[in-house]
Amino acid sequence: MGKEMFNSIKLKFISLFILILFLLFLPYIFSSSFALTLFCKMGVLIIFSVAYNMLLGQTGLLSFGHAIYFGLAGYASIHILAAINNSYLPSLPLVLLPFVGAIVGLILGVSIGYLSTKRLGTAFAMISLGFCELITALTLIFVVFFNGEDGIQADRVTGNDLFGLTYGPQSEVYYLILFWCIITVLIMYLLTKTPFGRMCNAVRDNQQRAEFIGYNVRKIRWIAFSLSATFAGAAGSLHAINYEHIGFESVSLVQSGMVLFMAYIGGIGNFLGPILGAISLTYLDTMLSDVTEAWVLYYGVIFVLVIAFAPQGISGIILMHSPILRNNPALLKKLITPYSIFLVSILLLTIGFTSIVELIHSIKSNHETLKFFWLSFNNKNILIWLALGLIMTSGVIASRKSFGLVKEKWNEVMEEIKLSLIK
Amino acid sequence: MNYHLELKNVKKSFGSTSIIRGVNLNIKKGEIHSLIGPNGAGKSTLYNLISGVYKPTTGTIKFNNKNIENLPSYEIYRLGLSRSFQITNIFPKMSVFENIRCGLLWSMGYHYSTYKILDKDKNLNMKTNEILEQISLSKFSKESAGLLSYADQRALEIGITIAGGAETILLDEPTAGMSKSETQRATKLISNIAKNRTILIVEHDMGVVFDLSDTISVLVYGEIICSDEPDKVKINKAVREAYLGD
Amino acid sequence: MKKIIFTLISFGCLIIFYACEKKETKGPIKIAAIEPLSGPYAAVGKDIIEGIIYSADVINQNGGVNGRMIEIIPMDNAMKAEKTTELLRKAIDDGIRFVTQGGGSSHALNIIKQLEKYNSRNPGKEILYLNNSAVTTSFTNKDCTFFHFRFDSNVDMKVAGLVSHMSKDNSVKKVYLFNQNYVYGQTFRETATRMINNKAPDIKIVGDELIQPFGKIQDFTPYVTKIKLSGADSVLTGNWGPDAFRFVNALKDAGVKVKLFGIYISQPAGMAAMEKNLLFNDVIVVKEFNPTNSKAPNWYKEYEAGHLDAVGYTPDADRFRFMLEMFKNAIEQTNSFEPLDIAYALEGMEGRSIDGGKVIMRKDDHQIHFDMQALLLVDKTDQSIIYRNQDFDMSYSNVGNIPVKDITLDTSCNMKRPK
Amino acid sequence: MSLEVLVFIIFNGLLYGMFLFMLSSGLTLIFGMMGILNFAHASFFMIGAYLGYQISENINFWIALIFAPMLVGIMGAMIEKYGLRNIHKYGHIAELLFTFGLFYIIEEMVQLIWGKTPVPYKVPEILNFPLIEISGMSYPAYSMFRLVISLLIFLAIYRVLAKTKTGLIIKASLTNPNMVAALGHNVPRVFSNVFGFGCALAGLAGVLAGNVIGTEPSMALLLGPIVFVVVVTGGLGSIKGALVASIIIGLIQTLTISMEYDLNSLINYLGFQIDINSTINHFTSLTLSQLSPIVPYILLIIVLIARPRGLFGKRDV
Repeated sequence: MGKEMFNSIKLKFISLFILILFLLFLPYIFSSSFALTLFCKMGVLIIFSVAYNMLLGQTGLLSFGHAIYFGLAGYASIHILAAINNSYLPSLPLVLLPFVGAIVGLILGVSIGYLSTKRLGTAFAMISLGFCELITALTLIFVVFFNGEDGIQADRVTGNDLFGLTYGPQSEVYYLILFWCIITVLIMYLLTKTPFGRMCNAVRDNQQRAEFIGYNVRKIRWIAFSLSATFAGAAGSLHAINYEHIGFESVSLVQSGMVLFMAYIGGIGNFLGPILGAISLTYLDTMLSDVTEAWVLYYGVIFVLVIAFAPQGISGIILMHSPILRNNPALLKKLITPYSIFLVSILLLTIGFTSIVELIHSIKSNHETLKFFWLSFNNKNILIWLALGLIMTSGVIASRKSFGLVKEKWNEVMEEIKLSLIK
Repeated sequence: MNYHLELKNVKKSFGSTSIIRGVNLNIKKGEIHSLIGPNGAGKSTLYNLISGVYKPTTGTIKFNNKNIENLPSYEIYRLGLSRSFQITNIFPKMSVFENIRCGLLWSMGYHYSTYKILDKDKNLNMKTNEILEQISLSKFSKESAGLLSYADQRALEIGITIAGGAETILLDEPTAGMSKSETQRATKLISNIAKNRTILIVEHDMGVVFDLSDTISVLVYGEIICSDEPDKVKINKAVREAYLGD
Repeated sequence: MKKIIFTLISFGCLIIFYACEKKETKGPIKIAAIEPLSGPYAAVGKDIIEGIIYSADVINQNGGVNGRMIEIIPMDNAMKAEKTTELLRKAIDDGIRFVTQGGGSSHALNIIKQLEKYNSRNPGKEILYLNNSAVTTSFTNKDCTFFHFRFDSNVDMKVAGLVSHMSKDNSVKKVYLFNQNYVYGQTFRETATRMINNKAPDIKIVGDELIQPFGKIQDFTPYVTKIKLSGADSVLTGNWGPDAFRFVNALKDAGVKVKLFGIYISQPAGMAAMEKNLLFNDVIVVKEFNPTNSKAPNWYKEYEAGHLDAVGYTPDADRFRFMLEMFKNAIEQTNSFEPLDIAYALEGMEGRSIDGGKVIMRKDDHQIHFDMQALLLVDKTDQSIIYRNQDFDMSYSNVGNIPVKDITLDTSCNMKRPK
Repeated sequence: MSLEVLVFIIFNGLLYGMFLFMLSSGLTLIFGMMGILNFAHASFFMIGAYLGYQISENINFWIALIFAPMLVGIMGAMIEKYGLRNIHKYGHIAELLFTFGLFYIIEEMVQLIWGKTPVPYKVPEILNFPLIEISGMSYPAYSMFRLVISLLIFLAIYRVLAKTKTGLIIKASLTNPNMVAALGHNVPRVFSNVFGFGCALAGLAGVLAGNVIGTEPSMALLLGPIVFVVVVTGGLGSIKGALVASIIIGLIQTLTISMEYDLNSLINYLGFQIDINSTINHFTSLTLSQLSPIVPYILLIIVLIARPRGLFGKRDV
């Protein structure tokens, strides 16, 4: 037992080490500034979504207003940067700026949390929605602080920073964000191991019981809310540094919805879930909008499908397989065939659906032909519509059937594992 | 004489319906005290009043000579009064081990700490295992609590209730819905934990009640009609009337 | 276990990234057009992009620029400032040297500031920004940079044009200012207040309203009531989008007669929501040209017919045409494709206008200047306004020519020129 | 404040309030009974407006008034049956995210079919004339028509809830949702019907309002949050609450719009002077009228903190 545990810890450390090493060399593999911007964005959103999940996944509070702490901390940071630019303030090492953001987040979290954690469940969610709309409206009204729709610009190159970094090149910002990302995620991970972290879970699971083991559940919620806002604030600060700009959309409901999606799609039941969610959604968001104009539609469809068929999120699906791996990895082979059939039918469905959407789009934009992947279609040709319709219908049927197949095989495998466990 | 737990003329009404109509109840230190009565007599409401879920409309509740009727539940718990529930009330998504450990946290002085790592505290983990041993759930310690069988969940709930070392325990129908053998196991567990503790228990299974109790109180329509030793309760006229209708 | 899986997935993502990296290509002159193509502002972005692409096509059909074609690369920023930054960086990565943008001032400012840093850090690899519609005045004043050229008149110039026209209109005595409560609307309001006080002291400002912007207000009746009660005979407004068309409709529904002076009231994208309600009140807008000018030169008529054929509407803005024409001329003059040379050539360059005058790119601040037209919406006369194949049976009638001197304003621009 | 202004405030406030009521009455039922925070509610409103446009373009407005809401209702019921019902077991957050995703899909679908710009949806000619005139301001017959329809909707729902079996089940599920299921009612079907009916109400609001506020793809996005304010303030499932809350919000907002008071005037009244060029003037010179957009959200927060069951709700949100 002891040795096994030691091995698993060692394995964890080794993989973590490899991961960090890999992340450190990432800018050398992908040196284009766009790729780096994307990595930076992912880093920021990883912090944000893990912080958000402290609330949603760990404590069971659904917030629609988490962008407030993210965005307002961003505003505070950019104001400080701008003040340094204009020499109103003495130069501050940029690496410390997220502290400022965190403090802003903490102050806001403590004060707004005081009011909103009086309630829980839907009422809590609605209060956060109210605050979010309120602050968004105020960003446009209080021009002197928020500068309305234009937002605020600043220059992150403030002069001499620690270690001779200037933060002019994007790669230096990448390391700054990486540093903060590792630190904050680690802290948040360790937080789940503390009495407070455990009690968060307890409050999520059963707040009455939590109260009868001596805890003031509101206080737990309040602390969780404040801490979550603190980390969101740090993320907001990094966001401001990354873009050297902050605008009202970063406090809006859209941003709050985005982080909710990230956490949920990644899987709120697992600490790693939000990280996966942030990475995959950021990637999807950036790439899809490059490929097609109808990307919002695909985005929406993907969400709805994930929620309908994989509500435990990406990490949930992966973790579902851990009992198999632990007990009898050979059983995984049984799943390969149904999985590949399912994937092929999903692919079929995707091709059918996307090409039809793109065809409709091409009609709307007064173009006659449509380049789709490497083919080009004429949207006046009825045969093409028919063919695509057929592809899509067959995709729908095939995926329904193969989903059933997957389920069936899955249950078989699980039965076997249960049997082996009893033995 | 000073009682351990003392209810004086406690009344509770919801809107115009009064559920508890003036209860006087005295519980001595170290006894097992059963509270019985027909359905709708107000037993659960009385529990909720004692444990701070509801505030009484009038009357006082004293615990170790301290008025507790206006304290929130968690304060009452911290004074050393812990309870279980009629409907299983555990942390279903957490492991059995975590369930018990959470119950221990406050009494071990952890409170709202955000910097102490729990896994490192050997003493805490040892104590948790002890309690698991006591409620004989050690073998499930890594399982998710929601996946346990009903009887095991009830045992777990008692485990959580006693984990914090409370000297007074309120148990709400600990054997409800259990098979014979399960009931036996639960009874054993209860008498096991009753050492050095004061226990107030609500129960429908008369076998269990008369087996365990030192004192029995009968609650009918929001009033205690009798509070005495088991043998005397058996022959009490008012009780017979209330239960058998004669 | 979790960590290994995590690492695997990140690797998978990275492989996809790598596959998506693009190589620089030679061939056409690429201009990145960063506009909103999805979300609530998609209509605005689409109009701009289609207009620019058509103008580029016309140039390409006539042989291109020094033998090279112009390729417009649309990029969708979904009206998110951070996305604009990302796309700009992407465009730079792809080796694109020219950027055009116009929808949304915050995005324009982002581009200006980003390029200011990039261009100073990367001499020889400069990027030129052709601003097609972002109108915040500061871009050609305190925020001006050498690599930014604005082909639209700024807010101050537009307001100056409107005030100049109002001062000649004897029926305007009491004016009500009605604007959106964000930077653009507030600038509009401040400039209007100042200019009315200075240039048209006879006109009294009887009301001043800032409303919540971007279509959040569904019911404009309370505002119309306020205007009615104030006794105003005209309204000066910078509103656009739903904030403009709901206002026009509410005025019509309430039967309140005022003269409406504005910039974007008659944007074709919102016309379908108003149609003939636009004619209930006199609606006067200022533009760089008259889109329904029946006396336009033949080359423009051809251009217009081609536009209608290609995208299904008559051009509402002439600036995309003269922007690319001037860009083409600058390349031909210098015989260079380097943004630096082109920028120098663009300074002071003249372009052709369809109403007879000229458009001039002022050297001091890179702000375009032209004679402005005050246009009144009327029933169809000759050419009508067509948008997305829908004929509105309405035309603009020129009610006043605002000479360029009336809208020429001082600039605080102190430009640093490279070399 | 003159009497004239007061009359206008009441009139405009009522008109706007009834518009809000029409928009949110459907969600009151859905949210109240099923607990679904339907973010796509305003999207159904938008579909209603577009269908109203399409049908009145091809046939006429009156047919649209009847059939467009029905179509929207059927659509809603289908979505409930094939989508939401399967997700119900994963909890409210999943349901809510589903409707969030739905919101995106509907917005894009609408853009695909009808384009990104507003469609020319017109008020029917027969009602397009000024009906009432109060000191220079006229109110067109169409807005009176909308007022009457929304009142009728209120009365109809009120009666349905009070008199019919469905109403009884709905009301019962408001206070005790699990019990109704235990009593053996086909709760899923009732849910589908309620959801469909709620969507149909949103669709009807869309048909009636689309030609006034303009029918365009972003209308749903802009109306989303305000609907929640009405539903929560009024109380879960209380149609009366929704009506009262709508009118209150309408009145307060109209009232604040007509108030040109700012902090500066108060400070001046107290005998102080604020420098108009100072930073603080940016805050003190804000008029109440400019702050009117935040009024509903302040109301929302106050209600939820002070009285989470809303004005007429029977249980907490």
